[in-house]
Amino acid sequence: MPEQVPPTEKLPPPGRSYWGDAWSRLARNRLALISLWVLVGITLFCVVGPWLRGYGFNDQDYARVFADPSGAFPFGTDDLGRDQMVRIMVGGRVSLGIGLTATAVTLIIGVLYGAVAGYAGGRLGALMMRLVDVLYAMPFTIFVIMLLTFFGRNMWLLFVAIGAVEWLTMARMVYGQVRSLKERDFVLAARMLGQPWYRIVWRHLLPNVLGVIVVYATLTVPSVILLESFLSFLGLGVQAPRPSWGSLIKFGADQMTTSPHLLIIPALFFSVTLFCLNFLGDGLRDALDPQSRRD
Amino acid sequence: MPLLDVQGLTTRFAMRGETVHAVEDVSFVLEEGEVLGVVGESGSGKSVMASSLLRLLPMPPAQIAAGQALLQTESGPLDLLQLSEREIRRVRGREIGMIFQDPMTSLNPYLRLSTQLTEGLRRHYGLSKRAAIEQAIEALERVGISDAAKRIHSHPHEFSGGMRQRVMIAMMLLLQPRLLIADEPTTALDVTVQRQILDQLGALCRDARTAVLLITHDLGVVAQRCHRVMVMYAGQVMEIGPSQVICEAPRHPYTQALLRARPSASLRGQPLYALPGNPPDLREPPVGDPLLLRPGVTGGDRWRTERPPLEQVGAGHWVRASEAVLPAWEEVRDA
Amino acid sequence: MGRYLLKRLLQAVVVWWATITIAFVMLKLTPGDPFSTERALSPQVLAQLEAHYGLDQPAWVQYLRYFEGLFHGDFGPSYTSTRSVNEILGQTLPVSLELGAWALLVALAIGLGAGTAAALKHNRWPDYTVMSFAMLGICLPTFVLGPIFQLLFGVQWRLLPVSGWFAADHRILPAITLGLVYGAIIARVTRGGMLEVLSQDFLKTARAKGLPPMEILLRHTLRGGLLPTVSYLGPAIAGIVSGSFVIETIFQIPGLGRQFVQAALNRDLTLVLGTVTVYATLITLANLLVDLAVAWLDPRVRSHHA
Amino acid sequence: MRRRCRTAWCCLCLGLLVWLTGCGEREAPVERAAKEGILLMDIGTEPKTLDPQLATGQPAHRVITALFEGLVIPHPQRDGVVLPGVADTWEHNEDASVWTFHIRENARWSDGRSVTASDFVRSYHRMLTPELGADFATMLYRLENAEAYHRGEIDDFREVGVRALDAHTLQLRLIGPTPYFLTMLNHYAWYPVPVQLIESEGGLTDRSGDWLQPGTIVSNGPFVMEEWKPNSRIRVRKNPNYWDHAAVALEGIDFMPIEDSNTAVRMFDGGELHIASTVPSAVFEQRVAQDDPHLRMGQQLGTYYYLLNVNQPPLDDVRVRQALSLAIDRGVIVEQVTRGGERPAHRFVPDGFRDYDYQGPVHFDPERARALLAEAGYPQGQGFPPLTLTYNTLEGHQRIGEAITHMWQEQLGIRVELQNMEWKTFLERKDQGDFQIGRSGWIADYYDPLTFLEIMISESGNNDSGWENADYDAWIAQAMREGDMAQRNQEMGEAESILMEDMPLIPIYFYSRRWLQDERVQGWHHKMLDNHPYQFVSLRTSD
Amino acid sequence: MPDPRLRIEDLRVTFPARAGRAPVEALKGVSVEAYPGEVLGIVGESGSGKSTLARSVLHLQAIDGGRIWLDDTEWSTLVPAALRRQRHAVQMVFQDPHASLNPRLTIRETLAEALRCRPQRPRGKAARQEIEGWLDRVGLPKDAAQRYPHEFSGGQRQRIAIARALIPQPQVVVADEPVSALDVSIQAQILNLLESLRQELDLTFVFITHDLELVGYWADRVAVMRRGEVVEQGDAEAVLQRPQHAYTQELLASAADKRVRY
Repeated sequence: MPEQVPPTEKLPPPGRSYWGDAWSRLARNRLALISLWVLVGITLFCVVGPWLRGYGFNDQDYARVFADPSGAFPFGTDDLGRDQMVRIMVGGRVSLGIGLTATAVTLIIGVLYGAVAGYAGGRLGALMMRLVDVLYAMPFTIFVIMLLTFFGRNMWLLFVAIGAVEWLTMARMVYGQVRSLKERDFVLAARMLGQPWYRIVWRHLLPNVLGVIVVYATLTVPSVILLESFLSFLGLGVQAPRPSWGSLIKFGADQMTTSPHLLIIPALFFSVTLFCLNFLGDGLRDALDPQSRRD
Repeated sequence: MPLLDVQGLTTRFAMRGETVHAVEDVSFVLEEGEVLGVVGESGSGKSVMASSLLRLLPMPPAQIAAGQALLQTESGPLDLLQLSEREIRRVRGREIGMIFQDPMTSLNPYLRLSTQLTEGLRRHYGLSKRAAIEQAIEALERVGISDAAKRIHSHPHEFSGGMRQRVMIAMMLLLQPRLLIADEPTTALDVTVQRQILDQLGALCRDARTAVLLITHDLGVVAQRCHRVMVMYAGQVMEIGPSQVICEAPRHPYTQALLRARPSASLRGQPLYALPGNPPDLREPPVGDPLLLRPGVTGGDRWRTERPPLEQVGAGHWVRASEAVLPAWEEVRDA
Repeated sequence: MGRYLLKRLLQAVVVWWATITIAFVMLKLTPGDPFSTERALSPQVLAQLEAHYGLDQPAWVQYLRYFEGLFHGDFGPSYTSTRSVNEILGQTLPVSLELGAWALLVALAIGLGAGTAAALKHNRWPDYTVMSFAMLGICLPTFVLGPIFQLLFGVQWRLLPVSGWFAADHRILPAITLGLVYGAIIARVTRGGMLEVLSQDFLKTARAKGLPPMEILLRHTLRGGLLPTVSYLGPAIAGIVSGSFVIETIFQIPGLGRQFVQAALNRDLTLVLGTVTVYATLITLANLLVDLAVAWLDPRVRSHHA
Repeated sequence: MRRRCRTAWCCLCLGLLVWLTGCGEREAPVERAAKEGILLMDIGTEPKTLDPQLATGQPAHRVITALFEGLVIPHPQRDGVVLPGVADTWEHNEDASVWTFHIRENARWSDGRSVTASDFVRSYHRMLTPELGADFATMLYRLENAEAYHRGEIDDFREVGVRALDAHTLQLRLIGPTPYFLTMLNHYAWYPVPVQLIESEGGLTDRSGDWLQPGTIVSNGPFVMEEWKPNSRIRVRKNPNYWDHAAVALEGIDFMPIEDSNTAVRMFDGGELHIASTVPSAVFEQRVAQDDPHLRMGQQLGTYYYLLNVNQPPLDDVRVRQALSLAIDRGVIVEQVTRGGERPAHRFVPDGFRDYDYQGPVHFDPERARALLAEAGYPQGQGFPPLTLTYNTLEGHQRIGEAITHMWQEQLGIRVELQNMEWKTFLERKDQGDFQIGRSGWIADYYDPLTFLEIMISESGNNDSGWENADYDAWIAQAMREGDMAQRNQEMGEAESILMEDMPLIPIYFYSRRWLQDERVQGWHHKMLDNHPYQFVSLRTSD
Repeated sequence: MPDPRLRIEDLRVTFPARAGRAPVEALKGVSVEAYPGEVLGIVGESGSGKSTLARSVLHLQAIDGGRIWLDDTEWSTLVPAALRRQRHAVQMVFQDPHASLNPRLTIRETLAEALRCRPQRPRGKAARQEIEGWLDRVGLPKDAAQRYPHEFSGGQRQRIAIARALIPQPQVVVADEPVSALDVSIQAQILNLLESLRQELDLTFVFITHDLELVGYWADRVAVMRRGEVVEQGDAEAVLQRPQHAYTQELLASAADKRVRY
């Protein structure tokens, strides 16, 4: 690597904020950019699609069960003659919705907990992280299953349950980051200027862990979607007749030998989304990495 | 025949469509047992130049665009820049050793010193583990580490920075190279330790008649320990010559500016001479005299579009032609 | 070291207690009882059954009694099976552990190889290929992958048994299916760890000594590069062991995961508590082992614990 | 280094190829087993116990009939017909309320001991001991005073209508005329158990089932247990002490609990099962289309229905209940949704009981449904309060629910929400009457319509609808004591017509049975109750 | 001699034991004072406690013993409310210009934060002008305000950090190795800037460094620290010309061979 190349005497034209820079780095990562656009496309497809497509997700017609993909039904129909396309759209809404909401829950709990523990430091911080350690050893998949088995399929419960599983890693990560940031000179400088603790957390610590948070969030969304699909396998997913990608894939897997498109198409949507989220996450990590800021 | 003869070394980095001209047309020779200081500010290309010689740069993005570097070995001269990967590996350590700036990161934290010290010996000289360890212990003692027989089995984190740099020196000298490249070996260390390390390095190399390429940003280090000095700026050689001469009568305006910027007790109460501005951006390398890009520098229009040549001004003393006039001291004090 | 182990043991006890208590409370709050079936039981019979298992006692008495039994190593009788919980765990746990071990082996083989290769060829085609396959492994749920493997290897080509858990060849498909997912993740983690180490200065030192690439890789890079992978093994083992029941269902493996799901569905309190305890123990143990492994690999951590 | 890598890859691929082709020649397990005379079959789920007196469900049934034998055995081919089992002859009094069985001299337990009449007496004593908590104790309520004893109302077991007249003569006194009694005896609740052994292995009322372990268990059927690996395999081998062991063709049976029916089919296709006991509908359709010679199907004595909670408005209005029923196009359900050869239900009791030919009034009539709903005050479904259809978690139930709620929406304009509930929760809710419409199903325990009709009487624990009808109860009570079969069928028909008129449950379809059977299997026929005496089954090898 | 502006008496700081390690006494009773308008140089190698001393003065590090006086105020025992009012009086310039600025805040935001620290803080346009005035004063263009730290070189960032430290109008500025991360020519720029600001604003500097040349050049008085103790202190010229303590002599000897006369 070359030694750091100092900027020229004249400053480059302003307007390239930190985020602007991050964006331009992201824009240079072709894979991440394509992923981003594909994700936007899929999201639009799922959110807007159902209104444009002339079928409801539960419109049954027994004259057209198990239709192969065709002009009228590009993705075919299922066993009740429902348009698979609109079901994939609605399933996408559910899966992406769960992914985003549960991730949001994760973020809120994990970031707050981690940041507070990290900033408090000392005994309190250590104690808070010890609790996380303890929870880490809990068989949480098991608890999620128990929760859903016992208290029924409540969407909110699902979010909370999944969020409760995922927030631990988030909290650990934010804790570690905040701990090291706290010792950074600019945080000391803020303290020197008499900034109250919440302003320091809000203005100095959180924005600087944001990169890590964003990256982890893009990786949490797929794992949440996977967990939902996994629960769908156990019949503990979202409430029928509302589909989710997980339940569509599960249904498709059972029809694998007879109507493969019922498995392949939703699995494709699912995989492509997960692929894109992962690539986007990787891209964001590179784009937001302060180290790559140097070149 | 000089031990090392470098001609027209040019190294570039291709980064995302931009090319960084890190080292441009650097030439110098190095005799056996000679200590050559390479001085320059950060970004002047001195470290890249050194790493280019051992081909330690990641390629891509780095590429050695031109030049040759002839090293005298027992089996005749070798062009370091043309050797195959396998051949250069035989040169590394065995013929040319290298010490890096930060002793905290240049030792592998996961391995015992015994492993790290002996692996080179075993590879290049085919020693048995036991023999290698004996030699390593001896080398550690030579660089001033007491109780070496016991401490050779510890891990790097159990040593202070100065101690680690000693270990690095021992590790490289064990292989008995003809040339040692020391890339800012003491920058990260405390003053008192700096002196000990440099003294030790000097003594060891003198004894073994090892040539040393000492890279530093500190002209003070150079003055007393190097036979000759090479001053680099913007990837190019500005001045090269006997260190005594350069430190007392620098010819190039940049060398002069560097020396005048140094604070010292004798300058107490007076403002320092601070060359305004920053070094040039090597993504757009200066076509002419790079010094002309600094604000306040006047004159030198002759070398505005053409790279000035190196001219001999004394015995072994070469200076890059420059007609740049540094800004007056009064202009600089309030920069 | 001793103090450290003691601390971890204490932590494990807290985990056990908390896990059991949470599970106990959850089960007590849930509707449904272990004895109900589609065919209604007469109230007398039900009362008899409850008295037999001590379910007529107040919940806190049951709670204390459970711990009393646990103290003597007795997980109690299963409510819905003729076998005791100890017996069930004794039969299913080794199966799950074996499956987990094979899967972990597969995961490590795939993950370490692919991750290292990808890191060494960073941003070149082997990197992209390997990582794309790894992503595919992550994206395909096991309940899709499993049946596909069964169809291909069991039905189409008849190379391997479709399911069951009898001979050695019964281990192959489930281990691969379960291992692939984690192999994919391990590949990513390994790649990340290796890339991190590959940028370290001490590798420059090693190269400056004239060591060949293979030696540098094996001696200098792997140890540090694998640290994140080893750390990930804790969650991975936990995931493999507690998340294996999809595989166990698809491949008809008499393991703990299936037993647990059945027990939860059947409201078999003692069996649920037993499995949950075992899981908590396994995860705690896995985390401990991983921590020890990290300490063994990283001398800095080691001296910190000492 | 690159070159070395490539070489390594080539070697690996080559090795893999060699191994794969090498394995390709492996003998299919079905073939190997057939040579050894071992039947490989799946039984669905793992039986919780194999104790005939505690077991419930089809999986346990399949294994128990291999291990134990009752007084009579079912006919291998014909439903409702029995053959001599432990008893070689029997007679009953005029009104069929007292039966005397003569136990064959050579009936033996697997430990060589004779099977005696007192084994039965003590077995039934155990069954009826309240502390045991036997699910199917009610099956024995046919015996005089059995119910009173089981409820703890009397203490002396000698008052119960079972007596060993001598070592080989068993007398059973019943609560009333029971001409169909022999078919009831096919149920494993009536099987003898090795009481002595049970007593020594933990006591009579011990549910732990220690005595069932291989090596300990003693049984009297054609096979004995060799291995029981929970959730994996139950292996039985020919019982040399079985009285008719010479006639038993099979050397043994491997029962495999395979929960996932798709897996079972794949195992069958992979040559690992002789019989895959269920076929998922998707696969069924495909196999029908392919004309798969292995596919077998037939009727099953079971009904899929929706139970209505008549205490919940608007379901308290019989017109609403009728309307809901009339709006369901059952033809569509069986043809498009279940697609497994099921038949639309026209009444509660499934077709298939001999001589019971009451024609149910259940059918599809959306016009009339709409009219009834309007009559009830909800024209076009206006003002109809939202209802919830609760089903237990299972893909199939969900599909049917989706289809039927859609029909109600289409035909009646009413909205019914689906609610997926986990099995035990669902049972508890149903038991407490905390539901509106609940998915249900019932499968015959014995070959008589009563097995269905008796669950809807007022005092039945299985009647969760809250529906009570004195006339219905009276007809059923009469049928229970009726000695004349024709008369009896008439009475049951009367009862069922009341049930269908009041509609506390909406029958949807009658179950069917689909299975895959290897061509090597001989003597395995369709039985509506799915009771197959294994001594008539044999395996043919391909050569 | 006037009364000292900053007086540190017997300052003690001990870091608690970490797992398996003994507690570290970072400061073992340090007493120094800085007089108004002077530069107090604190020299020592890494681990000598000089940074801990700086942090203690800034209330960034809890102290275990001793007192710190700022003029007549007992600075070390101020209650939070009082501290908030007076905090502006002591400010600091950090060593690493890359770490001392929040990468996510514009220069204006960073400097505005410093402005809030003043007892009477200007708002709106006045604040804007104040910030731009300061940018000019430290030699940066006006449009630097809307930029982010990563757009500046090390020297420029250090100028921003100096502006941040001076905006609150402090009486004492602690400069912890303010130039050691910079190249020689940039070092000179920053030193000149610090000196001109000191003269202009009559500041008291606590100048922490390991470089004796720098101390000799700039400090009026010197305290030499070693392992948490002050081994020698006094007038800069006196200490550097006639060092009494062996450690000071060793330091001087190490520095001597770096001296170049030109």
